[in-house]
Amino acid sequence: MENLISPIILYTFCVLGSAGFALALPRRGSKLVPLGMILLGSAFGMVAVSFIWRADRFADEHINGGGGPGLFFYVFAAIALGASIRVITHPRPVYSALYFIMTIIASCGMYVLLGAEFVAFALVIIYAGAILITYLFVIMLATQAPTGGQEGMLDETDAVAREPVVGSVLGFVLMGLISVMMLGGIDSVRPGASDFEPDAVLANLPGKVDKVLAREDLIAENERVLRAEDGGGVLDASARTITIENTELGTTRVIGSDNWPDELVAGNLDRLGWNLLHDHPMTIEIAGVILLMAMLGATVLARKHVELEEALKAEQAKRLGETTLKQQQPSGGAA
Amino acid sequence: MIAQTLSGTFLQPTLAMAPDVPAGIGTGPKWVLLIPFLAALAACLNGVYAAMGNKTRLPAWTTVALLAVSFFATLAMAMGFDGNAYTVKAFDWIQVHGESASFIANFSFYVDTLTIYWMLFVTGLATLIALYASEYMNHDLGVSYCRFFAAFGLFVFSMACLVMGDNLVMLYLGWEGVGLCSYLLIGYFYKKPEAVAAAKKAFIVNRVGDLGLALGLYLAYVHFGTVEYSVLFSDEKLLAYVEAAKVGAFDQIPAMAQWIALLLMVGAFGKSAQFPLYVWLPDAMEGPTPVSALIHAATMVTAGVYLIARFYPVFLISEHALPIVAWIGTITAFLAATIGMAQFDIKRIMAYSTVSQLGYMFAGLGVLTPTGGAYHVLTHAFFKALLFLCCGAVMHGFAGQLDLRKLSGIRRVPGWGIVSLGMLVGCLNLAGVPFTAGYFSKDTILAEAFVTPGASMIGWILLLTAGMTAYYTFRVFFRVFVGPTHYEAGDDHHDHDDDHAHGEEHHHDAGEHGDHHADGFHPHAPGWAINTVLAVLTVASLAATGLYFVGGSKDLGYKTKHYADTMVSASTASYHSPYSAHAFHDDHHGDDDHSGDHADDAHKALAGVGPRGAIDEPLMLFGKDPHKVMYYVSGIVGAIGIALAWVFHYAGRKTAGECRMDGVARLFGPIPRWAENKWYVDELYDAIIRIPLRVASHLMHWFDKLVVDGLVNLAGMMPRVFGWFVRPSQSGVLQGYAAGMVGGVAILLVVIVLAVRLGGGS
Amino acid sequence: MLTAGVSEYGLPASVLAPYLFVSAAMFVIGLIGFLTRKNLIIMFLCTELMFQAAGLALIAFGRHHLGEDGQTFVIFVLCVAAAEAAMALALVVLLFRRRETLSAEAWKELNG
Amino acid sequence: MNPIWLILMVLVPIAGALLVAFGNARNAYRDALFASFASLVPALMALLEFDFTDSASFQGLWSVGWLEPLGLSLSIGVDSIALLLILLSVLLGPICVLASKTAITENRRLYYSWLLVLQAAMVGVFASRDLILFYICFEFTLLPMFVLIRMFGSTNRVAASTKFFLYTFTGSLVTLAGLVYVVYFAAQRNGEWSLDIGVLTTAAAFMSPGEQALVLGAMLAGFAVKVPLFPVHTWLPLAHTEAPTAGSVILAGVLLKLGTYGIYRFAIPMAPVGFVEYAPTIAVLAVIGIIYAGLICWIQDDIKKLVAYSSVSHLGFCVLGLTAVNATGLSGSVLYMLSHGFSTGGLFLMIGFMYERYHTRDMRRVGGLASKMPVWSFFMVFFAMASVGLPGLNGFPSELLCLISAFQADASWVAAGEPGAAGVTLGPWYAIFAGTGMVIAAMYLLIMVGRICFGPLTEPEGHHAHDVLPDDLNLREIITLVPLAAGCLVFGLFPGLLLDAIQEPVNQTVRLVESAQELALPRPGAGPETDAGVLMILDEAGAEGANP
Repeated sequence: MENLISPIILYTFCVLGSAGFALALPRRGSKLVPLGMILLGSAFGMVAVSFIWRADRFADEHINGGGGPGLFFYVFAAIALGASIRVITHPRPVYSALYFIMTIIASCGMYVLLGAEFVAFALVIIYAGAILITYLFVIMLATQAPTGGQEGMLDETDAVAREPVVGSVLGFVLMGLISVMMLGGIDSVRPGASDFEPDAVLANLPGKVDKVLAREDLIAENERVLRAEDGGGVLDASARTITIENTELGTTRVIGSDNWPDELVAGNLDRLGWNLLHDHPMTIEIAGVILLMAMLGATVLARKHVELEEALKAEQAKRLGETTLKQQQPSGGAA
Repeated sequence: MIAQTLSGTFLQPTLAMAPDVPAGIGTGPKWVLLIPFLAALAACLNGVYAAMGNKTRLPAWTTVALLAVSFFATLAMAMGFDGNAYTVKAFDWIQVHGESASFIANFSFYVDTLTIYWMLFVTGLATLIALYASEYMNHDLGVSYCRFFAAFGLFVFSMACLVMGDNLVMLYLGWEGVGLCSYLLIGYFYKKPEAVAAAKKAFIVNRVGDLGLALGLYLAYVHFGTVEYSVLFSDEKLLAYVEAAKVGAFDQIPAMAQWIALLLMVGAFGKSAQFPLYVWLPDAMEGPTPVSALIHAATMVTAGVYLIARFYPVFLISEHALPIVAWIGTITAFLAATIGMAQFDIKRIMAYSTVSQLGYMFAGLGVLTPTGGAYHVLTHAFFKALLFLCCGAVMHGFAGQLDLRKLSGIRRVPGWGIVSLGMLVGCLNLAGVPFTAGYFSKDTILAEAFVTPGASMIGWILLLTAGMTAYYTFRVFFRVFVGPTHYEAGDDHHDHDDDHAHGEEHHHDAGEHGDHHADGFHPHAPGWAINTVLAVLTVASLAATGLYFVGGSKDLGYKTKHYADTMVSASTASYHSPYSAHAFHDDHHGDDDHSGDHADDAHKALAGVGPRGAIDEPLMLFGKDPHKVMYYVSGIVGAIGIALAWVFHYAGRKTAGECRMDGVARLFGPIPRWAENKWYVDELYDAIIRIPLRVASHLMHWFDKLVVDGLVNLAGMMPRVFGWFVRPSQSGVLQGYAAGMVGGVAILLVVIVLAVRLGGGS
Repeated sequence: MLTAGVSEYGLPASVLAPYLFVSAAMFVIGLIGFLTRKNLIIMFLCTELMFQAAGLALIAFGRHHLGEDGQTFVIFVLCVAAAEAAMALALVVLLFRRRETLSAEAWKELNG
Repeated sequence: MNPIWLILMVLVPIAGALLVAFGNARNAYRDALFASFASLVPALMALLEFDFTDSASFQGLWSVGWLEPLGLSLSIGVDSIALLLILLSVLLGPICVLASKTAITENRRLYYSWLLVLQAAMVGVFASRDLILFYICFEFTLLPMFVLIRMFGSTNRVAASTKFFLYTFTGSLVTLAGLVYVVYFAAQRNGEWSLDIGVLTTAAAFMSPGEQALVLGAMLAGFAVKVPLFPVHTWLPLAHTEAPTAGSVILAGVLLKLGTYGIYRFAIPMAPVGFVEYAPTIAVLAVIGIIYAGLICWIQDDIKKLVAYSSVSHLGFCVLGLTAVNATGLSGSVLYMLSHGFSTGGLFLMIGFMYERYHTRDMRRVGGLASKMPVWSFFMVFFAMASVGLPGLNGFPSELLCLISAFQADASWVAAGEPGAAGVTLGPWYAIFAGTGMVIAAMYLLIMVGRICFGPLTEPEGHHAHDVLPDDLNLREIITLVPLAAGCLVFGLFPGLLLDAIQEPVNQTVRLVESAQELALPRPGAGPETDAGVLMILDEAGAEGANP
């Protein structure tokens, strides 16, 4: 761990961070929010600097390569963390939701950096596009109309954080522990195997191979790529050979690595799709059930006729009475 | 499976079951099973009648008919008996076949002479008394009538199982069965609290005895490995013990074997109403009189005698059992006689005389004459049944009146001749007037008591008791059946409350009514059924005398004197007192020199502990053969008793309620009242057993509620108390819970980090 | 250095660590928000934030191991998040209609 | 025999329960009656197909794998003892439904469906050859019973049901710990996980005496509460008093037997040495229970509480027989398990019928019923006599055997090392003190009968005739009672029907205990061949239980 980040910096980060959040969280009439932001920024900046500084040294010591994660990472990380800080420190829920969209988009950037394009875009569509919009709707639905005379004044619920110091300290204690746990063992982790062959999954996708070969004219009408269930070497990704069968004659031929088309690569989507449907079919089933249940649950909850509580009824009746009175007064005056 | 077992029970031929029957004891004809099962059939049929709502006398006729067949079957069994005991198996009952030990108790019957002897009078009397009851219970036609005869049949069945059972468990079955029937029949008038209480008392006191019997059973099984008579009585171990006992070598007999008899004895005391378990029998007179006659006089109460007679070898091997039996019998006989002298309820007097006579039988068994005991059982069964039935007839005719102060001179009331005659014969027998059956059977016991070394004290007490018996017996006769005619009706036919015999105000009542008959009450004389039965029994009681002179036999290798002697001697109860044989036959004087050198003095304290093979002193009473002497002595004592009764209760008596005895009784101060109140034994039991137990029960109940359950509730409170402490943490604020969770995770992570650090360091 | 596309090796430790750190930080920010904000909607947003953090860690580790399992799990997490959002928001609307407030403290008496 | 019958005996009541639960409330009684009678059919088939010549081995074995690496499977099978207990449970089904027709007027669907579920669970307990299945069913019996008491009990039902549930459940958890230790031990010994009861039994005998004592203690914690043994019996009177009639019948008839069955099936074979060592202690508790509960019965005014305490007293005999660990005792004890339900169940039915008419169980307020309800009184006396242990009725043979066994199991007449040496646990004193229980039983039951049946008629003030039921029992009620009464009589006169059937398994258990004793305490001169023989016997005992 010491190779990546000094524990002292880590602990300092925790202290600064907790102090920053304690100050930055909303409370009535607080003037210290900017100071909290500054503290938080310095804390995260300190860690970032430490990472950048240590990254090259770390690379020298380890045969498995090294170096830092690159500039884009820092950009996206800064946006994501900054936005998420604002999610929780902004007193107005609508802004929180918007900042959350920002966090999502920045995270998606990191996903792309990590080669998970599909998930990244799915996240943008589902999260930023669908879920967060729902949130916004609900926020609008469920925000009490500010009562007269107090417009612009935030509701107590949003304006005041609940025990910010305890929460921040507790959070950063956990942060410290998680970091120690995660980074403590980082020296001993070994990245994925060197014999990793990303195109190996193509052997399971003969249809795609057929299509690509056909587009490149490497395959005739009556030919097809040999299926795995037919036995024999079908597609050898490491030797870059493809076995093709003539369906009419029953003969086979092999396309060598010279003729391997450039377009024939297994993308993220291919690999993810194979993994999802082949290795984790149960996951999909469960996810389906969960979503179905959620839909049913939401429907049931939404159908429920809400009985207002007595006190609230009285209050609403009073308010309603006032309004009608106001409306009636002019007409009464007219009469 | 059921089909298999059933076929194994009923359908398989007898021979196939041979492995269950030990060698040496054959199996008998299956029709012997009719004897008990016909009675059971009678019970079942009566149950069916009750369910059908029969309101005729059909139950009575059914019962009488079936019991008569049963009696004739018994007769046939007696006729066909060739001298060898046999068993008859009905079906497998309780069998456990362990790897090392088996427990076998079949529903099978054992027939030897003792069985036959007992069954003859049980079935015979049962038939007669059922006939009697058919008239006696007339007022209750309907379900109750059926109920009575169902219980009656069940009783005979149980009694047959008791007497004929081939094993101790069968005996126990019969033992409890007769107890149950006794319970049901005593409580026949179930609306009367006294009857219910008496029934309950009878069953519970009997159960105390049954516990002894049960434990004896277990011990017998554990020690001898069997409970079947056919195996037990031919067990080599037992035979060896008997031989050892005969020479007084009790130290060679394991204590456990000696305990069997002591435990069985407790059972016998309970069932035969011996001191200190006799208290239930007088109360049992709450039941209908036929029941009192059959169950509580003639048959069931002799079960204890049967038990001891049947297990005589087992009793012989116990150093203390027979002496205790003798003494308890003597004490009971005397005590019951004193109480009997002071009672006014004639049925109760008969009850106490039963207890007293049972005491005689036990004393007889104890002084080594099972023959005497058994013979007295037989004679007593006849004359006591007769006496009870006469009392019952009186009670039936006089609307439940039983107080001898309110009845007088019944003899002269039209239609009461047979009753009076029967009563006279019964009283003569009970009083032991010379040349009656009771006289001979009682003499046998008395004589044995005198000849048995160390038991002469018993003899004297019994002799005194004989005089007292004569007195109180004829007290009843002279007050009720002769003298000036006077009677008052009882208050209710059903409700013959014995309290009326006691209270002072009733004395007053009697005086008020004077000499005239109350309210134009007309007693109704007994009908043909009652009279027939009484006549038959009267004849039988007289005829029983004859049994003293017939039936002797020499088949057994020695001479038996009379029928009862033969029957007993040929059975497991076979034991001939060396003293008695000696005196009677007068031909072995040489043995007098036989010094009892292997008998230490302590053993001579009483016959039972004496060396039974040795004769230590001349068996003479006043220099004569004790049996012959006793003829005179007991005759004289009886005569004195009768004479006293004559003087105090007959001579010069003008009214029913007053006699000379009243004046005499006053001389004794409170003693007669104490005797009338049974020496307060019931109250004593209440004070030393029932009340402490009840207090203990209440204490335990509270202990259970407060301590045992209290501890449980305390344990149940613990979570609540704990909850009270931690409840504040459940504030309902969502973030509070989340904070708790985070804190928990943090602590967990700290632990893991530390563990990794420490683990990595090592 | 950009690490787009698939290389022969998995993500080295020195690259993995910053991602994990960002993931942890994002998680903790969500956590702090959950603990300190009273508005139910914000609290649910914070849980979404924590989901995101977990997703990031999963994908980073997946890249580290050169497998697709991480991404699969993220899709699963996405489903759960969507389900949770649907249910939670429905509940929030219901609760709001009853008490006219979004404060979590308004439901204290549900402490059982 | 075909395992389908066992499975059907579980499934038919469950199907019935579903039918009742989702059917029309008005038909609930009819449907439940139909289902309970329908489950008699597989019971009868099982009885007919069971091979009683080989009663010690488990028949109708059927197993379906489930998480096999952990040794988990669902396996069933019965020996004759389990089969007979199952038959008892199934037989009580229609009786309970019949008895509830007029007693339960509200929430019928709930009542009858839980009643049927309870029946299925009881069958499951006895039929399981797999520890997990056993334990699940064992605990699952609590739930229906809890509902029956909680929803359909009398005034104090909430406290009673809570206590019943928590008390027995807490005990059972400790039992689970003991059972799990046995599983762990067996896994260590055999090198693979197994939850098969036969396999566990074989392995458990090799535990050291110390371990066995601990396992025994853990098992007893649950089973003794179930029995219930003094001093953990206080839930029973409460539960019995508050439960509806059918609940009391099942509780007395089967649920209490789960405790003794557990001791017989698990505690004795799995901790034989420990059991023999601690048998005297357990027996002392049993004897105390016999006398103590009997005396408490004596002063009860609540007739149902009286019978409930009498159950505590009676089950003491059953445990006494078990602690003697010889053929006589175990036979007697198993016989007691089978026969006790008939007499005590009958008594509870009688009380229920009376309660329906008078709405009181207080003997100070109601009594002398013989003049108004002769048929009822007849049955009352009959069942009371059966309960007293009158020879010729069902209570007697078992009580006799239990007491004899206690007498028999004394060191003074079974020298160590001889056959039968396993059971040198008790002695005459146990039998003598337990025997006083017979006297006490006569005392309290006759007093009860005397008060409730005999004497002048007493009825509660303001009592008026029931609008549906006649004064005396109606035909339905008599039909309900007849099977129980017949059982009392038949098993009193022909206990051989049961004794023959259970002889082999009992002997095998005795053999197992003896072998384990030899294994733990090798006699001088016993060479390796003895040990080999012992192992053979143990393996044989286990193998017969093991699944093919």
